[in-house]
Amino acid sequence: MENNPYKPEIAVIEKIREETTGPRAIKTFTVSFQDEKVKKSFTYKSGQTAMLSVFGKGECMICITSTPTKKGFLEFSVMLQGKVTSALHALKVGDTIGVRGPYGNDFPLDKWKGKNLLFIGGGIGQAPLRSVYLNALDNRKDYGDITLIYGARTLSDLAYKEEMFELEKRDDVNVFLCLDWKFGKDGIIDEEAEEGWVTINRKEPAKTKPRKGTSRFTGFVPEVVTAVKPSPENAIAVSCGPPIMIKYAVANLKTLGFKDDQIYTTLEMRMKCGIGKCGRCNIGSIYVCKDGPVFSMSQLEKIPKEY
Amino acid sequence: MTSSNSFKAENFVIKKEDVAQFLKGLSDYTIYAPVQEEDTVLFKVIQNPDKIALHITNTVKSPKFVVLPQTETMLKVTKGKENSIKIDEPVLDEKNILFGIRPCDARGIAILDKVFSGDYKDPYYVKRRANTIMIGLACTDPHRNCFCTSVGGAPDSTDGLDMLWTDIGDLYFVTVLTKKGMKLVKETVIFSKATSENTRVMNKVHKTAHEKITEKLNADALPKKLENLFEDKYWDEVSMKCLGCGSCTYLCPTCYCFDINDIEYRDKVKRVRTWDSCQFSSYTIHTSGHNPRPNKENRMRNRVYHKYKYHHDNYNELGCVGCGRCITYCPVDMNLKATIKELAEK
Amino acid sequence: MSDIEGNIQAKAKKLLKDGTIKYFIGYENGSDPLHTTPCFIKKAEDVDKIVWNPLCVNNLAGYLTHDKKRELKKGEEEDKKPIGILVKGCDSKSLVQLLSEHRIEKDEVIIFGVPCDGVIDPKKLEKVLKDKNLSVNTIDSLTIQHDGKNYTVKVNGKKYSFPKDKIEMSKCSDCTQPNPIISDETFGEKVKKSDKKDYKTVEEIEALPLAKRWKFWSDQFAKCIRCSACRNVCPVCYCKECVVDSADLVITPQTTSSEKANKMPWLEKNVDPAENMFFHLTRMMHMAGRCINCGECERACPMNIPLSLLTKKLEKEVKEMFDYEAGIDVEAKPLLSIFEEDDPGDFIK
Amino acid sequence: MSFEPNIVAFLCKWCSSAGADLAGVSRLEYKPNVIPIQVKCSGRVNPLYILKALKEGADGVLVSGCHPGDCHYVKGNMYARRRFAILRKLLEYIGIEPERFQVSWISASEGTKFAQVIDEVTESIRALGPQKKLTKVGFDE
Repeated sequence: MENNPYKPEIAVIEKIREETTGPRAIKTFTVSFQDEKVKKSFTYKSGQTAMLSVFGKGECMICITSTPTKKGFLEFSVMLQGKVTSALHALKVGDTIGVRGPYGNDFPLDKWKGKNLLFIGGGIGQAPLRSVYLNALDNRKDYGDITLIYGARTLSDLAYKEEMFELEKRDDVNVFLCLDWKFGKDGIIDEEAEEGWVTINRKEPAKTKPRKGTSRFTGFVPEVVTAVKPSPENAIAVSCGPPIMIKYAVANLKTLGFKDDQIYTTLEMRMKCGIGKCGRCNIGSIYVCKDGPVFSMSQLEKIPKEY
Repeated sequence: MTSSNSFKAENFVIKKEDVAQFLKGLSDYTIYAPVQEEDTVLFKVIQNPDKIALHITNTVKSPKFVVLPQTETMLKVTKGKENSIKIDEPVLDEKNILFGIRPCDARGIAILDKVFSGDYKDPYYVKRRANTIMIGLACTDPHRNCFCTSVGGAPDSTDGLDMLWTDIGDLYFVTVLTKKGMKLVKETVIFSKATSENTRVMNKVHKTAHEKITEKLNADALPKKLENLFEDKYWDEVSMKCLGCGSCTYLCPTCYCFDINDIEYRDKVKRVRTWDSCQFSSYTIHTSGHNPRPNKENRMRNRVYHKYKYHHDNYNELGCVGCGRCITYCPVDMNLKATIKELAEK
Repeated sequence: MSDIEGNIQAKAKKLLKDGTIKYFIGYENGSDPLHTTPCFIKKAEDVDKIVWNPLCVNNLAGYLTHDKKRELKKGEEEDKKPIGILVKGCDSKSLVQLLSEHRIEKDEVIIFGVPCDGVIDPKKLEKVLKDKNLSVNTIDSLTIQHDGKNYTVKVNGKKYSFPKDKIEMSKCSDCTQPNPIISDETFGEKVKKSDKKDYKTVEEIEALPLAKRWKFWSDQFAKCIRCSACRNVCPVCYCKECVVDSADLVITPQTTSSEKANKMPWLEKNVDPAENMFFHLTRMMHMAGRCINCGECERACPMNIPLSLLTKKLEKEVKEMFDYEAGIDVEAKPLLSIFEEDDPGDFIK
Repeated sequence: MSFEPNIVAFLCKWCSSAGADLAGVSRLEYKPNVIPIQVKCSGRVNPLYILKALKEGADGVLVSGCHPGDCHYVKGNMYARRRFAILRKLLEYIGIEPERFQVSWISASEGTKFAQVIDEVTESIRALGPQKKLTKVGFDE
């Protein structure tokens, strides 16, 4: 059968990086296609997704977290969640999986040229953002200020740690990391533990003064947004993470003057086909698998609140 | 894929007693036709043409399963040594004829044609569809729950068909609509050119059928109306008696939602596509446990919206052909016609 | 309008008016004159819709558990008032079963009981009318009355008489429980139906040789499209998560990934003989000692699979082996959570 | 090639498994067609397990537990007995050979009985031939 969109290509796992551990552990898989032809022809854009197969267990839709500016491999960050993700986590380097895609729309990086970019991520929500900011950083001269705000529950829940710490050292990107809680020895919440992570002014986050360029906080992501005070002037904000985080982060952005069409996020839905046929990922007349996952807030305003 | 525009329709007649001979001459094809077994009429593979039941208004299950089977193997996966994986696709070269399909069901398949083509072509459907010839039988005795004329169809609609046959007494009037259909006529000698008298009778039969469908619903108003009814209390009220079973969607000629699962048996793996229903809660539930459509009112609303708004938004036609199956076979007598009426009046 | 119908309406009106019940579940006229359909009356002024006649086939008891499965909307508060419900004799058995399993409690429901002299099978009615050249399409009005051994059916003003067994639901012919077992108010006079259950249809199958039995059932189940109508219409199939859906259904955010990953896919979605058989056998095992043979599954099946041949078999065996009958006693313990020392065990080596 | 049946045996931990062990240490010979699965109690065996085993291609299923009155959990086997009685009737009714699903009480001291039951079950299922009725379809080649 020619051009069968349901037929996955075989890819080999080249590297597995354990980002976080625990019941909702995250692993980043670096995979590359077995077939050299596919390796060359597989192109994607930042924000797009791919359907991963563990044969015998099923498929699941995972966003591509690597940047299309780096060729020859794909990276997927997978959080332990259900049947297929558990099977993925059980795989070793050298094992094979099926990959089909890429699916969906992308972040309009071309349109954003010349603008200041603000990325607000929480937990596994950083995965789709990573493809975008790595892409933008590889084309650094095309964009204005690039600011990353990334939060996780604790230090050990912070994904892409080493990479984030490297980015903190760079001058051309502002990195603000935050943790919900700091844990001291014996796993007890300890505000004094882990040096350098400044506890945010919970009552009036705006009064917290971040250092220019980089800062580490203890506090919630939306509070950090208020503390950092990004300017809405010529800016685009992208927010991915748990729904509750997005809700308040977006509210705080709006207080700062951001408009709906300046704020982007991604949606997720249960998916099976990935190509807008099987029906289940619809929100109104759009299918998240092929018309999403990237939406601006002004687009979300127009569709039913059924996600 | 549907009737090609370049073909000019041609009219023939065939004697009723010659139909069996016509079908026997089509031995290259697998012929599906309505068959009555006890009280249930279904499309089945025909070995003996005498068994065909063309007198009934319509089958319980729509014949969409010929082009979109309820269960089909998409891929067979063989795991070899050292992580090698071999993926086999099925060969789909069986040639099918759907004989005696009603115009509403043929329109249903014409609607599916658009869904499964488009940006991404579904090769399984497209292949099966290309290998299927549809011989329609004009409807002469519409059921009480039929409302095809309200949703853009007609008892003699030719959408999706290769031939349309009409019962005109001792003869069937045969309108050949496509080259694919013409091939069948050319291959046999039992067809003769229709006379003007034949045509006159055929037109009269069609007219009578039209007249039998007296009720006209304002379904065309729905795509616009529904824009503002998403949060309406109506959905809570109307869905109260819904059981959340899938009989309406499984019998429907235009429902096409499906599920893909891997099935293991010892060391073998098959990736299988099966029908799925938006009326099941497992249809949308996320792995996290969150369900965007947790209740039956959400799911019923989605079914109606999909047919009368979402499908219209995407394909500029209603996603319903008015066959009335969902009313006739609903265990609790949910009445879609009444729903359309009530919504149109809101 | 019969007295019974009027009295039901009046009582429902009173309870709705004084706010005793949140809604009343009864019957109203259906999509055509051959059908009635369940209705949910929330306002006192709507009680005129309620009808009671031999076309009221549905078993409404199952609806009592629907509210408990609903996820509340944002800001919505649960209405804890009882539900008013109309039950026939057989339906009351389902209700008793639900009460005995504590799926609902007695104070959550106000029961309107109606003694029932049999209900009509719309499929059969359509057939006999067709034989009289009356197509459903041309019927504008239809009323049915019990008339001793017959039903008098008045169609478009003209009267016809049909013997009971020709148009009645098959479950009614050997009904031993025409009067509601439990009710807060009973409408109408008590009626007497059968003294003994009739298992002739089951015995006919039992008498077939093994290979023929298999042929019969595999042919029947080959028709199944797994729409779940039989399960969902069943008044005692109330689980929020059904074991046959467990291939990928997860119920709470607390379910761990390993629980989800290791969930046994008991049943695949494939429609094939093995899976269909598995579905129906599983359903039957879960029905043992709980099914009261209301015949709803058979009625709901669009493919006309004779499911009551299974449920009746179950009822027969449960009665013969354990002298147990479901839906009789609110205090009864479930069949499979009790045992007797002398339970049959000859099959055990 | 002669037909060798695949039989799944659910053995209770306290009696029947121990019985199997005794058969083993006593060097008793019995048919190798049984795949034993240890369960805590025969009362733990859901009828679904039996149906699933048949669906996954078992030619027969044996469930074995303690004798009545000997159950480690006092009455687990008594509940099981009721369930299995119904399941057997149902299987028979739809046309499955009753020998496909067998039950036996085997105590920890009955090594000989264990070997004997396994042989009997194996032979009775061998006589029936392969079980295809409830097995997953579409995988034969």
